[in-house]
Amino acid sequence: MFFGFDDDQIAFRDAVRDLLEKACPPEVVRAAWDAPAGELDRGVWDQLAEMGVLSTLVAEDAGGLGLDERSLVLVLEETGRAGLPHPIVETATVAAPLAPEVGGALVASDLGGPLVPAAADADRLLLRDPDRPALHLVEPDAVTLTPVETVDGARRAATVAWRPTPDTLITDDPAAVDLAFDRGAWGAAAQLIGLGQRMLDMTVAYVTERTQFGVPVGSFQAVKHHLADALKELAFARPAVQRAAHSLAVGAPTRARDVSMAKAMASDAAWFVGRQALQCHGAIGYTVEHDLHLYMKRTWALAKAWGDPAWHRDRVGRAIGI
Amino acid sequence: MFFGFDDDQIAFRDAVRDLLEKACPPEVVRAAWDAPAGELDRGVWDQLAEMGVLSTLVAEDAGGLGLDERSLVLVLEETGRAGLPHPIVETATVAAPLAPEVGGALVASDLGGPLVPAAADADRLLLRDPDRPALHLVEPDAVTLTPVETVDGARRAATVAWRPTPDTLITDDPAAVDLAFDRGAWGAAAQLIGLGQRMLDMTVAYVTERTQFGVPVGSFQAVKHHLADALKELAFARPAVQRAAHSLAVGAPTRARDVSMAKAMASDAAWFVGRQALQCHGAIGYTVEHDLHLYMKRTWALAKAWGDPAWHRDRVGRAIGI
Amino acid sequence: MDLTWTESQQAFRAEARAWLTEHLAAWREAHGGEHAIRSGDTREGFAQHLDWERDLYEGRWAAVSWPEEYGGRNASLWEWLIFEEEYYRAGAPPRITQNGIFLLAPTVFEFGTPEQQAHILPRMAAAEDLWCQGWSEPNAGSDLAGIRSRARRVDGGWILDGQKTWTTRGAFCTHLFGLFRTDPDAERHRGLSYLLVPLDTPGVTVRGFGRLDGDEGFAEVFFEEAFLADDAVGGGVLLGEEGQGWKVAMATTGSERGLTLRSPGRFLATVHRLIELYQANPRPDRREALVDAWMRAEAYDLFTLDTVTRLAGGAVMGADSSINKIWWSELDCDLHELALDLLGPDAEREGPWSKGWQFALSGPIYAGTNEIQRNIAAERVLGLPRK
Amino acid sequence: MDLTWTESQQAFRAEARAWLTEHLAAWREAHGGEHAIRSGDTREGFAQHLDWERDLYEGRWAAVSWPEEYGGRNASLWEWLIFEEEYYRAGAPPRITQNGIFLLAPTVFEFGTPEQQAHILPRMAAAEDLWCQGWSEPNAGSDLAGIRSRARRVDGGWILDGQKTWTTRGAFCTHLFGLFRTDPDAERHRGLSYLLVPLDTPGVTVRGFGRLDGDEGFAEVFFEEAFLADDAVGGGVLLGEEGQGWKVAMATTGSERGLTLRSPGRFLATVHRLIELYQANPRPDRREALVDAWMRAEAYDLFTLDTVTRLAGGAVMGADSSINKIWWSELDCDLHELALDLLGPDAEREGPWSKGWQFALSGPIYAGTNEIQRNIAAERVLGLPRK
Repeated sequence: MFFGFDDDQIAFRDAVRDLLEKACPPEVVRAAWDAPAGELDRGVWDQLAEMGVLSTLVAEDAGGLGLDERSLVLVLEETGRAGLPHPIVETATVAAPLAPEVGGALVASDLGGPLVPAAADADRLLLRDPDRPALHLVEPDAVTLTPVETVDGARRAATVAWRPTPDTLITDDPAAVDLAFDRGAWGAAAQLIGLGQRMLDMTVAYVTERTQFGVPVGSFQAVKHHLADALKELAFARPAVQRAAHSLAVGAPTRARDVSMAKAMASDAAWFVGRQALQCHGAIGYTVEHDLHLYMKRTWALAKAWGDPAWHRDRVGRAIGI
Repeated sequence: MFFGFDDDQIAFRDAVRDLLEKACPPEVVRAAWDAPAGELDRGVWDQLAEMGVLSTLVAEDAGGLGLDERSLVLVLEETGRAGLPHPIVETATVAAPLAPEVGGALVASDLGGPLVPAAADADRLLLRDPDRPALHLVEPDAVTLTPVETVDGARRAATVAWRPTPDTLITDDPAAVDLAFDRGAWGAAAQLIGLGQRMLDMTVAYVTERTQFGVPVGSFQAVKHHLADALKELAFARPAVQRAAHSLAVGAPTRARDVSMAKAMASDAAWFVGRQALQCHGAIGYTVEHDLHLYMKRTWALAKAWGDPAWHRDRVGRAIGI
Repeated sequence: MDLTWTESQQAFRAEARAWLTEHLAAWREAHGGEHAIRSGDTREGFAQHLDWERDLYEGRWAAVSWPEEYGGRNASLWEWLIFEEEYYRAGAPPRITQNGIFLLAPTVFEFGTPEQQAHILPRMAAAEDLWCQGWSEPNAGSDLAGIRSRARRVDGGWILDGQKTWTTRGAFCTHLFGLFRTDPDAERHRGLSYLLVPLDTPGVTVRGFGRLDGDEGFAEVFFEEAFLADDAVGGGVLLGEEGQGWKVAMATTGSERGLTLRSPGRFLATVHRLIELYQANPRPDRREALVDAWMRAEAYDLFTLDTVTRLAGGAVMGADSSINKIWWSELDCDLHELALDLLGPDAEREGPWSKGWQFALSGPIYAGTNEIQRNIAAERVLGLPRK
Repeated sequence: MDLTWTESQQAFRAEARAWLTEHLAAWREAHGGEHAIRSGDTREGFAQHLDWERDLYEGRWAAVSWPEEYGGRNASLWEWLIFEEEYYRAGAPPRITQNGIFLLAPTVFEFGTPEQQAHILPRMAAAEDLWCQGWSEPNAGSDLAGIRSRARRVDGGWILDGQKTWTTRGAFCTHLFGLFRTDPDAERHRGLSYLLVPLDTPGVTVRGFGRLDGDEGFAEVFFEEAFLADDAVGGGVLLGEEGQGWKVAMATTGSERGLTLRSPGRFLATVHRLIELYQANPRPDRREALVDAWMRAEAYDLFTLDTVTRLAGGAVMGADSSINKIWWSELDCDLHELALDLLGPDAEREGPWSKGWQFALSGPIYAGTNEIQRNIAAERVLGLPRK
């Protein structure tokens, strides 16, 4: 029994954190709101590819790092913390282990829901067969996109119209489709933990600095208790996400249950942290000029994508016999 | 449109409040926990009978006050506030308008649930026919009682075994049975508001007086916010109970919905106030030597009797089309 | 207790309903249909909504509770409630004139001179003058007494310096009412004055910026040696006495016409839309939450009837308004959060519910955060010790 | 990360499970069956539970993590977790020796002399000496530093005066460990000493009183010129140094053997009973709440695995224990509240769930109220300003 991480895993996380702090500050997230379709800047993405992050789950002989979800979970949390606008969950968590041939390509997918993030920016699209449990890897010129306005402009979402053909098929094994979905839901959960952490950190910094009534806002007991609760929700959701990484890595029979628990708890925790963060920021946080909204709106989007908390709770319920 | 009370109604409430403050202090509630079956002290009960409270809803020509639920709601709230151990809801709210002949007798009933309060102390029992929607008024010697240990010893609950006979029947009109139940549920709701108010008042007094860390406990923002929320829940449940009084009095088509809303909100509000009251009292409130438990346990019992909040919410849901 | 409406109240309701139905349809048609109408918190939408406000004024519905001479109907509080209920039931849009009518007007009624009332109120009702509130500053949010913007008395007027922010719809309005420090030696809530400022005054700059939902609903207002002439507003730019601005501003915050008496119609309308959303796609796991939402909106309505009964009987609104504000603002958030639950994966799409959710989130923050409201409830209603 | 148990851990689990199954059955039978066993917080039940505790000791299960010389098995934290899980899974009763083993023993391990350890620990494990905690006083609840009970140094011992209260199972225990003011001039948390007091010391009076559920689980302890001889407890009655009582008492409150590392097994067992209750009478309107309850109990287990991993790696438990305590205590309340929901009208009956509910309500109050825990989390984990 060892519920922790080894030195390599920590070093990997630290390296990605350093990279993202430099290459994915709030300005990069903000720029993703405004860039025209197909013109998402790939600066940070290319660096992540170079570091091997995108092929963490790809076998070494296929050019990947040959690691499993336990090595990726902290890294995904960091991408959430940075608000990374690129579809790393779709690419590195879902597509890479399924179709290593995608290499460092940017992959969009409708596996998490009908609103496909970064669809117009993708090199490939991993799409769910409309008629049966199967997945296809499709070229951008084979689909028609309709942009959709969503709460998080940096998600750059669109709906995708296309027709499956035999040569785009990459799997029609229902178990593989389920596994791909679970990997995605878990990846979103890991990002949600990071998003929650980012919002909590921002809020702690803000209430420590901001004074009203002659004292720091953070010295008021009500503010303290809001943030203690935010800390608590996040601290108890995080191990659920890490356990799901283990279940995915070892192919545990409880995988679906554990992923659903992770996604439900991470969604609710990050959503709750967002509420507390906004309330503790007050009017200052209630503007698009402040950075808080970048992370809060991503939270809102990811909480509902890849199965919303109610969907995942239902799946947990079936697994525990109720 | 006038959502308030007239001078007579206020004066009636004040008179009952005065009476209960003198005749039903905590010691009387406490004594009801310990008195042997059949020996519930009737001091305060007889005074309420004398004042006419028990026959508020009985027509004047039948010896009652000839008033309606709008005149009774504030009075019932006072009986909750006092923690009155006698079955006034069963007697004055349910039995009296249905069977004025009971006069000032103490009536127990199973209409609110299988655990019949004060069953061994009753002069008559108003019982639900086990086979059809009908009510019977039964003499104590025609029933067999089995005492049941419940959270609130002052409820003096028992289960009742008996056989209906034609001469005990007082109504087999399903509408009358429904109305009797609604009157009881509403009466319990009114008492719950009073219980909540009592616990809130006790807690405000305690935290104002008790000091820790050199200041009154009530000066801490966390305590303030607990009690502000308690105040709010109670303040918004109370009008729901008063509206239900109106709906009963005028025979509104929304009667069932309004009673259910009242019972659900009053149950939840009083339960919530109890939680805050206990937490703000701390260990001092966590003993049977302190009076708080008398009112808190009555709250727990009444919240579940006469339909628990989930039952009433379900009935509201059907009424609003979901 | 009598929960029925009189015949004349019923007639008033019928008149309001008929007028709203007809004129809303006409307004929408004139602007290219319901889907072409933008939010009133955008430049384009504000112009569209001005037409609606002016039509309301023509129909004498802009401020029903005001005296007829100022454009109202001298309506009772009961009629005001009825009108509001019909207004939201009809799906009519949020009022861009709201901050003038609900926040400034009660103060003008109480503290304005007859000349100020005669000049300001009809122009406000007619949506000729569009008022925004200038209270908050970068360092004076919850702690309003931290105001630093200054007004210096000079011959024939005032020189204004400083900055206001989070001014709702400030970029589209014509006038600002605000608190300025007129006694530089006084601290906290002393030495403030309540001034009325045309936004085209030289030295005043307005910069709009995006609210949470991205609409340009906020503005910063900069004052740089701006000369505010005493007669820049008819009847004079000083409301109440010099140095009494705090008292003037606070006197009506809890008043019967104040923002705290927020129309239950708004939440009842929202909950009915929510029931329709549920009926279209029932979700048993959210049924009880929806019943709860309905009950809380209904309870808010009943609480308001109780309040209006007391006000109609001569009572004044007190610290009770604190729990009222907590209730409606948290209800509004929860109603919209439930809608997002019901929408599931579609919750991510921008649309009326998502916009409404983002708007609702401001409720627990503005007009005194809910933390401050809970302090007020505990200290002033329950009597708990301040410190 | 490796979430599997080693073979020796699995063997340990199997041994514990077999022993518990057999001995629990025997104990219950010896006392007239499960329904004849009273709560350990009643006089009658306490005697029944003493038999159980002594049987646990015979089997060397009383304090598995202690060294063998004191009656333990030198078990790792992992094995302790396994044992606790099995203990609750078997439905074994709450430990009446708990306050000694979880609260006093860690302090004896850290601050006791070898003589004190040799005397106190084996007798504690064997349930020969039964320890209760004497911290709270009528005016020192949350604010423990307000302690007024005094101990005056005299030749060969101490004279004790004052009163302790809310002493769990005080009426049935043999010894008390407590904080006493030994320097009358010092204030707050200075000048306190940690003393060990046999309750049969002349001048000490114990009065039991009813907890919320009516059981005599609390006591007041009065000290009236009571002479506590230095050797009244083997190895001496002073634990740690004179005047250092606060430091001694606080040093282990967050320690790995401290109460804050509350066994997840207890909540997992409760949630499984809850699932059985639901399955017997499914209530779709409570299904999601039950899933949530299961997830929260499971998350508590995972959080504990994470903590134990860190402790096993040499870390010490810090202010994190604050959110841990909030989590389990609120979870425990919610689990029982949900059970009462599922029971509906039967919730009013006294029974295991109703008793459990009343017990759970103490969780957010004792061992530092949850309000104080939230302050600690905010100030010491997040670093928010104290004042």
